[in-house]
Amino acid sequence: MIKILFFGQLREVLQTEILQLDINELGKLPVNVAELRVFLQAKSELWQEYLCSSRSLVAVNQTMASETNLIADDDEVALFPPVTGG
Amino acid sequence: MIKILFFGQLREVLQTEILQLDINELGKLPVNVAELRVFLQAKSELWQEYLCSSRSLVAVNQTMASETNLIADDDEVALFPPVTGG
Amino acid sequence: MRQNFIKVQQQDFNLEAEYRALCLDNQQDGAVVFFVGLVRDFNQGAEVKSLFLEHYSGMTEKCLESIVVQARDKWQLGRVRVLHRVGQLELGEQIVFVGVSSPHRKNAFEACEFIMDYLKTQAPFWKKELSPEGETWLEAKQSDHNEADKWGA
Amino acid sequence: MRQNFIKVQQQDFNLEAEYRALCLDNQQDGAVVFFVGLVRDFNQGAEVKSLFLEHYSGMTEKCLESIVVQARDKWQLGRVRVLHRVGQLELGEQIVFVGVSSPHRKNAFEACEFIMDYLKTQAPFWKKELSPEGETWLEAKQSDHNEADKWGA
Repeated sequence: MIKILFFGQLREVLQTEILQLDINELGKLPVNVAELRVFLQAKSELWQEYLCSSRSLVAVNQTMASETNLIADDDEVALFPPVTGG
Repeated sequence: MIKILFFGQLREVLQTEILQLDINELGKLPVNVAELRVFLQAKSELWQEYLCSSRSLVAVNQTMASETNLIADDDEVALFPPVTGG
Repeated sequence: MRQNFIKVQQQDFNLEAEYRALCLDNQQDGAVVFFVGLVRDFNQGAEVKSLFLEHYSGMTEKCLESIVVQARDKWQLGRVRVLHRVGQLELGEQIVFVGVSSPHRKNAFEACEFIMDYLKTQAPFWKKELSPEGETWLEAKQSDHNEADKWGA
Repeated sequence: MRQNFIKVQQQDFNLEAEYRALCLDNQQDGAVVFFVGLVRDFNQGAEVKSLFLEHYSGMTEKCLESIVVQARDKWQLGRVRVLHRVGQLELGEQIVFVGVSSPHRKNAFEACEFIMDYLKTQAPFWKKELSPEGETWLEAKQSDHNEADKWGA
């Protein structure tokens, strides 16, 4: 299973805090960040809009990830808007 | 009269804290910072050494002055080593 | 005394205590630079009454730790303390503290600024402004990214 | 609350009080940067036990005032506080405080650094180190002048 966490506005708009996903549901393996985005974006127009790479960042196992980062089973993936701390 | 103040190592080495000088003693008028230096440097070898422009800065009326700054009667002149505050 | 202290917390912090922690039994560092960020009412329009700060617990601490490690690679630093608050914060409250001690003034200044620049663009915090008109998530500012980029990541 | 506060004094200063003076009833400035300089034992060799700080009373205050005016010309600043101690200071004691508040983080950082750079090279203070081997007047450092020059006087 992959654990997918949502933060900030993304969590609120998508009304999702956490999602458990069987990695085999993603079809082809290995799978990267860009492909996970496409899979999640298929859920609805809202997901389509908010999960595009210009509106959301991705961390894999609590480290910022790029679109080509591979995702393995048991990974913790997080999706969130550009950060605004400080 | 010109009031000439000495600070830091200059005050200690020259054993002079303050000097009152009749501006007419300086010979030609108007007189500038460089000419005042030369006048004071004539006092002794120690004054010669410590009052050269590489070892001492000059302020006129509490503002940093250059060598060509003119000095007028009643001015407050100060001679001191490069500053080391902070 | 630990050389790095990094903490994400709801409760307020005390500047004097942070300062003491940077200086106490520290004979080497003649320069201390701090930054404190406070809740102000001009962020992106509207009359801000308070902020809500959310973070990604676990990743935040890792990320701040990594920023401090990067700062230590670039500058000679003594102690580094980073505190960031989360939860609801009212107008005037303290949000973030970064304190750096160093034998060298420039190192302390640059490292403190670097840590703030990276924290702003990398650490997983999100701010929501609460005003009489409602709630608004803050948008990331391009200027913050420009500042972070200048350190040549 | 005065926007500029500049003081040369023998007695110690309290960081918490300075911080409060920068923040109290200040709704505009979300960023506060401080610098504190302390007596350390590595200045120019020898085992420094204490420092003696002399200054040119009258000119010092004028000079610091002028540095703060220059900083305000360059950056958008809220409050600026500069405190510098004189007389005999022991190892570990505070020497100088520069605190700057601003709506903008970068402005606060740059102004604080600028004020320190200029203070180091322009304000008429002189330090004598007192060590078991005797008294030594500190030499000005070229690096301090290089730092000050970078602001394009």
